Amino acid sequence: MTTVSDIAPPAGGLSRIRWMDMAPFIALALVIVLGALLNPNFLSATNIANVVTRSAFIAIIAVGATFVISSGCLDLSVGSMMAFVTGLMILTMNKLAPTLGSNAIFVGAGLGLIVGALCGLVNGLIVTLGRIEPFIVTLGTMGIFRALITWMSNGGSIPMERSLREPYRPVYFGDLFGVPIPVVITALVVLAGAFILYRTKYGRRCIAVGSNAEVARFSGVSVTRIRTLTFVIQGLCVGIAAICYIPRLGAATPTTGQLWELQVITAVVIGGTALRGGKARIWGTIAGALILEIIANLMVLSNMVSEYLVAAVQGVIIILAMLAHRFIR
Amino acid sequence: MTTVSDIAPPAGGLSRIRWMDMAPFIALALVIVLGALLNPNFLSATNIANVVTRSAFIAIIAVGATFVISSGCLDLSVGSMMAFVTGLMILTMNKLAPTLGSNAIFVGAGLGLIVGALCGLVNGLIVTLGRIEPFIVTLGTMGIFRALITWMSNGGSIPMERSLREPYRPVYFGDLFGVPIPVVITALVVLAGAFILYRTKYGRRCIAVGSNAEVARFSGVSVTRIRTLTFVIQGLCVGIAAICYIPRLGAATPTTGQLWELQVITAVVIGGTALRGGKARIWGTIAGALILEIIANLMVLSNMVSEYLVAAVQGVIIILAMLAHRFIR
Amino acid sequence: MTLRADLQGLTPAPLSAARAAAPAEPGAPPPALRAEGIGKSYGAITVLSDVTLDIRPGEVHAIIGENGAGKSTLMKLLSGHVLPTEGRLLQGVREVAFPDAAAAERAGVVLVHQEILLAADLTVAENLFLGRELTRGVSVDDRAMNRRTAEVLASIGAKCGPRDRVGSLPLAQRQLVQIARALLEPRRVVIFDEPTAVLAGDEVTALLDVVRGLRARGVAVLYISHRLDEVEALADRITVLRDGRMIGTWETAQLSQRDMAEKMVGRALGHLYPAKRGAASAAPLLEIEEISVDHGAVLASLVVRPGEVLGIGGMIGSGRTELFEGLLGLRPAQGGPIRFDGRALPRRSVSAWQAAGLVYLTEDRKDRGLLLEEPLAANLTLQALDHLNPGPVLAPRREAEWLAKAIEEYDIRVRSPLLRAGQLSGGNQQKLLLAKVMLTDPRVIIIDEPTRGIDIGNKSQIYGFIDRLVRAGKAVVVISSELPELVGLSDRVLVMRAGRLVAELSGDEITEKSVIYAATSGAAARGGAAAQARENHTAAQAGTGQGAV
Amino acid sequence: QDKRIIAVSIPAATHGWTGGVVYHAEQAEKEIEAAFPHIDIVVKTSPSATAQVSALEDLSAGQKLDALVILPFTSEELTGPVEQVKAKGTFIAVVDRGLTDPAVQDLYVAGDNIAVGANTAKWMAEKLGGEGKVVVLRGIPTVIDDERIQGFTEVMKDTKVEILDIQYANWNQDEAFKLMQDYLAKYPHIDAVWANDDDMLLGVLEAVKQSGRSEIKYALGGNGMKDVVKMVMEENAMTPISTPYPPSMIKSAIYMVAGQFNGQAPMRGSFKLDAPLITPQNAEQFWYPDSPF
Ligand SMILES: Nc1ncnc2c1ncn2[C@@H]1O[C@H](COP(=O)(O)OP(=O)(O)OP(=O)(O)O)[C@@H](O)[C@H]1O
Ligand SMILES: Nc1ncnc2c1ncn2[C@@H]1O[C@H](COP(=O)(O)OP(=O)(O)OP(=O)(O)O)[C@@H](O)[C@H]1O
Ligand SMILES: [Mg+2]
Ligand SMILES: [Mg+2]
Repeated sequence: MTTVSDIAPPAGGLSRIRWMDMAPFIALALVIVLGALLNPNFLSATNIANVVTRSAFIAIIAVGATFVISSGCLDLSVGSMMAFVTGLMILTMNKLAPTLGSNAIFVGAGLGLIVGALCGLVNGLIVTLGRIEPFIVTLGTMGIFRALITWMSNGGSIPMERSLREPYRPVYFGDLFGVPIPVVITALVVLAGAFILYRTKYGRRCIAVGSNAEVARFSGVSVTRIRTLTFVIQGLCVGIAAICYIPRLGAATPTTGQLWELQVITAVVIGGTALRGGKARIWGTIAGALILEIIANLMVLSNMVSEYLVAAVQGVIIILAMLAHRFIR
Repeated sequence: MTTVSDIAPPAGGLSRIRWMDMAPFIALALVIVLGALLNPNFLSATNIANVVTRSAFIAIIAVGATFVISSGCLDLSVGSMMAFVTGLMILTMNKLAPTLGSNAIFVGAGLGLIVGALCGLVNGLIVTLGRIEPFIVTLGTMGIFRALITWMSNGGSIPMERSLREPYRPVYFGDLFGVPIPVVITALVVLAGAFILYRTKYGRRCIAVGSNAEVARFSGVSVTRIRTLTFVIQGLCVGIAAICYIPRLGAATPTTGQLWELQVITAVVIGGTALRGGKARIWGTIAGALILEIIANLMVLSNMVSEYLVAAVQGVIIILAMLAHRFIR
Repeated sequence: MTLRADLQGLTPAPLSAARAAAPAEPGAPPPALRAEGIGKSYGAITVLSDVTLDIRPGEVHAIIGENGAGKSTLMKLLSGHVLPTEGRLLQGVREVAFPDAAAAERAGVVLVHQEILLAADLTVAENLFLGRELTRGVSVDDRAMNRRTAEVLASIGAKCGPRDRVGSLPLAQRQLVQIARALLEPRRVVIFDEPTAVLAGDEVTALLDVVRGLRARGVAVLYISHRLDEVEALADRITVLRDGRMIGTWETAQLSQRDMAEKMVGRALGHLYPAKRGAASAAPLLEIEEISVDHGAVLASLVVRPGEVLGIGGMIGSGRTELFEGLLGLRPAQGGPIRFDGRALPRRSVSAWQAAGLVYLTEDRKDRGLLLEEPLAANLTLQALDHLNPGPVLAPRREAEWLAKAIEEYDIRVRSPLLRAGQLSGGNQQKLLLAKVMLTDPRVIIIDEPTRGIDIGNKSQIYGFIDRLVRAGKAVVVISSELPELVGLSDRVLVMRAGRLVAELSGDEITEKSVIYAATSGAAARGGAAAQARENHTAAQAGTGQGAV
Repeated sequence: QDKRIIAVSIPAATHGWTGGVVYHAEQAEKEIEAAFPHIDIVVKTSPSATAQVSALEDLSAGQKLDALVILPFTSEELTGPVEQVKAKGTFIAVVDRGLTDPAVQDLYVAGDNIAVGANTAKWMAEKLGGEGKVVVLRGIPTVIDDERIQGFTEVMKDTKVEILDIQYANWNQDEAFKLMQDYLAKYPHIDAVWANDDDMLLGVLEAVKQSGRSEIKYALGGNGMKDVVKMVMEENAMTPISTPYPPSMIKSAIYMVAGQFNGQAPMRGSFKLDAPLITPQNAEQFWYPDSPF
């Protein structure tokens, strides 16, 4: 008469939540299996190292985005900010190279972090003090940063001094005990991010603010401060990503970091963080960044589709991955 | 010992709401005044007609977006969908032109509406039945539609038959009692949109769903149906915009409608609709679309800034316009 | 003025009249918090004015008044949630201003809201310690916080755990979490705004003990409730508000429950409950055969007949809400068949039920009942849109009429019909919710906690209203955790326990005792044998039922 | 099993010209693979410089590439990565934009974007009699765009032709249409318009047509898009010339590279495509009706 099966699994809230938390990793595993099936080279050490290393940029920025999003905001300016920070860093390093030699890199890196944090601060203050939708604010600053890099490069490109290339190169191409440096940096950023988010007061309050800002406010949490800080963290992450990025391409152009904001947000959401805030899955975010990078890699490795349709296939795979979430649940 | 600041504006709930509703129109007026000050040509009949006419596309699509957003969703795919619909329409019209002559335009237009509605339906069903963040779904379909138009055009452009250009031309360049046809169409779309949103059961339910989906569900409102339909309406609006768009340049290319989604969302938000849903300001949306187009126009008409910095100034003006909202309040 | 004088003539003069300017009389301990001439206006709308009130250490001070009288507003003024537009606050002899709730909490004044205000995504412990997390070094000390949370929860008899996510808890548990939050740290003034509205049975008892414990420790307690028996049992002094003004403060001993009620409403009150109609024998309108709801009711069969009030009793968490939400298609459920008026329903959904003539009024008005951001008219007509408007088009002018009619019929106290639903007082929201579902013109009305947060005068109106419906041949199902209400209103009572219907009571069998007995011990009263047998029959397949008792 | 692999890395089809590049690359792939079964051509498009670097890594990670034909997004950013591919013994052919270290490229098929701008400017200045007012529409901030503008402005500097305005229109017909409308509103007198790409020219022409303004003598583009070549062939008064910048250069490069796997000696060195004007007289040579571009 009645479907007993439906009552049977005494699936308490707990185990259900656990499964959902696993979803991004399961999706990652699926994509990897797909990759291995499509092209045997996919699992080669070099390819895996390449993919993981280059996912570092999106992953690092996405760690910051996890903060912003879990506190109930959104930052669309990260891609342009990245270009702007990169441009400023290269200009500074080029200027200092004649006097400081390769030490200019350190100054440049420090500057990158500071400028990143400041850019984030500006975003954060406009959003919180101006009480404007973050979507609009960061869309505005996205245009602003993009215009600034275009202006700085006169519409062309800002290449790094030749003399700095060799000393700076290992930051992207080097490795530490066999682990590529960007991966090491990503790991540090994620660990720091996870610690802050899950183990500190600040992280706790971030999620509370995203879950219910009113409750947070009357609990004595300064919503303004928390949210502003998430933007600063986002800016710092952009700075760190810029530090790893420069040795790879050695130049900043007006198209640097274009559309990264969408990739970053996609990584965060695939990872299980809710766009409405109140939920942060920083490890999931990393899985999300890897999934995106692997899908792009597969598009290159496989020859199934017309080059014109690559974006379509990527779109389909992402939607399927999210649908898989639902069925896993 | 009361904080007087909180009492000072004796703005009752009512009058305060009224003022806020006026904000986009006040911002529009400010932008117009700014324009008139910067360049006397700004107020010339031709310029005003140009600006208003070409804002039609964003305005029409943004009417649909007002539905989607007020019901608590988001559609990033509109720009690509526009390109895809345009491409399909032109291909169809070209194929039919030899047999049907200029009647092919009507068939093409009908097809545009149907395909637009279907594209919207796909978005809507994936969002509602798949229960995936609309952001991700429509980012995915954005890639898909964009890839399809690129593939259909082989990366080049899909021009309309010469023979159809003349009969179709008036739909963009013609006028009705001196009012450009696209403006007439926009007015009809807005009136219809405002009617549906404010005067029908469906519109009421849309806002209820955006305001609190759970309450709507408990009140017997099918959240799935309502939200799916908003996407269909969005698709229809894209179809209508495509109909006005084709005669302008007579071609679809892979760049058609690029980044329109951001403009559309910006117009909606500037207009006073809340991104989190539950609030729809369809007339404000139109003001928002006009503001965006006027700002772009002013960037060209004034000689203030380097071409590299145009995007920056636009960003700043948009943020300032939103800040003005706050102070008006 | 004359009215007030009249009423004051009936009973002892108040200790302090609204205009009392002098601080507490000499000899009394200095007040923990004192409001002088405090008031609040929203623009042109004055919702509270000129209230002067002492709250002394070691007393329970009850605030009573009709729905919309301004009780919650007063509490929010005292606790920094809302800034006053007139008057001042004193702690001891020092004037204080609480710019926000956090400042009030730092000064030892905390409010337990009438509506649940918690971060749904966080765990119970995280909510309790939000803004004052315990740390070890830079790291949060979850172990300590969970431990402390468990203690506080245990002390107030809450059944949830510190690691449960608040969003997944039933309403009553969430309310207990709110209370736990307020009690986490030592306070000087604790304000409870209708804490027991969503509680029942043991939980109420436990809470009252907690309040007494606070008093014994010298804490000043402000306590709002529409349950006058509670007020009488608990309060030392009582302040009555009416229409945003203070009527006066009395010692509890000076007032009977009837005095309280009459001071609240400003007129004499009749009987609370209408006369019963007796068991109905007409052919059933609604027949449910064995449906089971995921994680809720295991198996339930019941019939509802026209012309009767069917009460559903049980402990909180016994699955009553789940059962009916499952019936309505609001949560996954299996089984059937379900017949309405002899016909099987094609589809289990709120709109299908509504078209057939059955509506369900939720217990959770804030998250499931009303659109707090929307105007009253939009809320009122939301559910009945199809019923009221034959075509797809709305009729704005008629909406205004419907609203005016509902305001009158249900005595919704609004200072302006243009307010948003969230700006109504709690009780008036409940009345609006009732008006909303009634607008669909249903034949069977399932009301989950019909008088949650409703004042005594309005309660009697609502009971009268239910009576009229039933006498007009409709059927009303009342799910209530308030035993007197269940007993006073129902012609027949079904009792649920651990997700199962365990007893059916009718006529004289319906007493508070028999309901409690069936709800807790399981041995069914007479008439419950069938249910009992069914329970035994299904227990084996279904495993242990969910829900705590 | 010695299939020779030629990898082709080009930008994704984000606007008309790159669309043409993709088209011609895929054409070359089809034709060559059909003719020479032992040659495998792998065409990969990338939407950004970063993605192009990734694609190079991916292409060379699991297999030995015999040759790489690349149209780099930018010179600076791609030089290092291409160098790494070369280090594995791959023959490198670079198209359009040279790498910053010319030693890396075995074969260089160079377009000359500066000449595109300069030749147009020379023609225009001459026709305008060395004086007049022109407006310019530029594309997306990239090197190609920058070089064309550079070539144009440099030539105009030495004449009395005044450049009234230069603004971005993102190589997009719509934006060019709007921008031209605005130019027309802003400047009461314009003698000539230059859009640095034919896609944009189409938008410009539509706006001019709508305005009914008659003082505009010339509206020129660049790239040799087929619609514009057609106009030149038809001796259109406003657009009597265009400047070729054929996306088919990628196809030529692929063919030149493929030759060496087919018994011919590898072709090395630099081949510079100049930018001769397309005029009604020679337009026939630039007319490819089947190309999508
Ligand atoms: N923001 C606001 N704007 C206008 N009026 C308001 C606002 N907030 C509350 N009110 C009004 O203030 C009055 C008092 O509300 P309050 O919540 O204090 O009543 P209450 O005594 O707590 O009633 P209940 O017993 O129903 O909870 C109500 O009439 C309500 O409509
Ligand atoms: N401590 C708890 N933790 C988690 N879930 C609980 C807890 N207590 C009850 N529940 C859930 O709530 C369900 C029943 O709650 P429900 O609110 O429907 O009961 P009710 O009888 O309607 O009481 P109420 O008077 O509160 O409406 C149980 O089946 C169980 O799933
Ligand atoms: Mg209240
Ligand atoms: Mg219940």
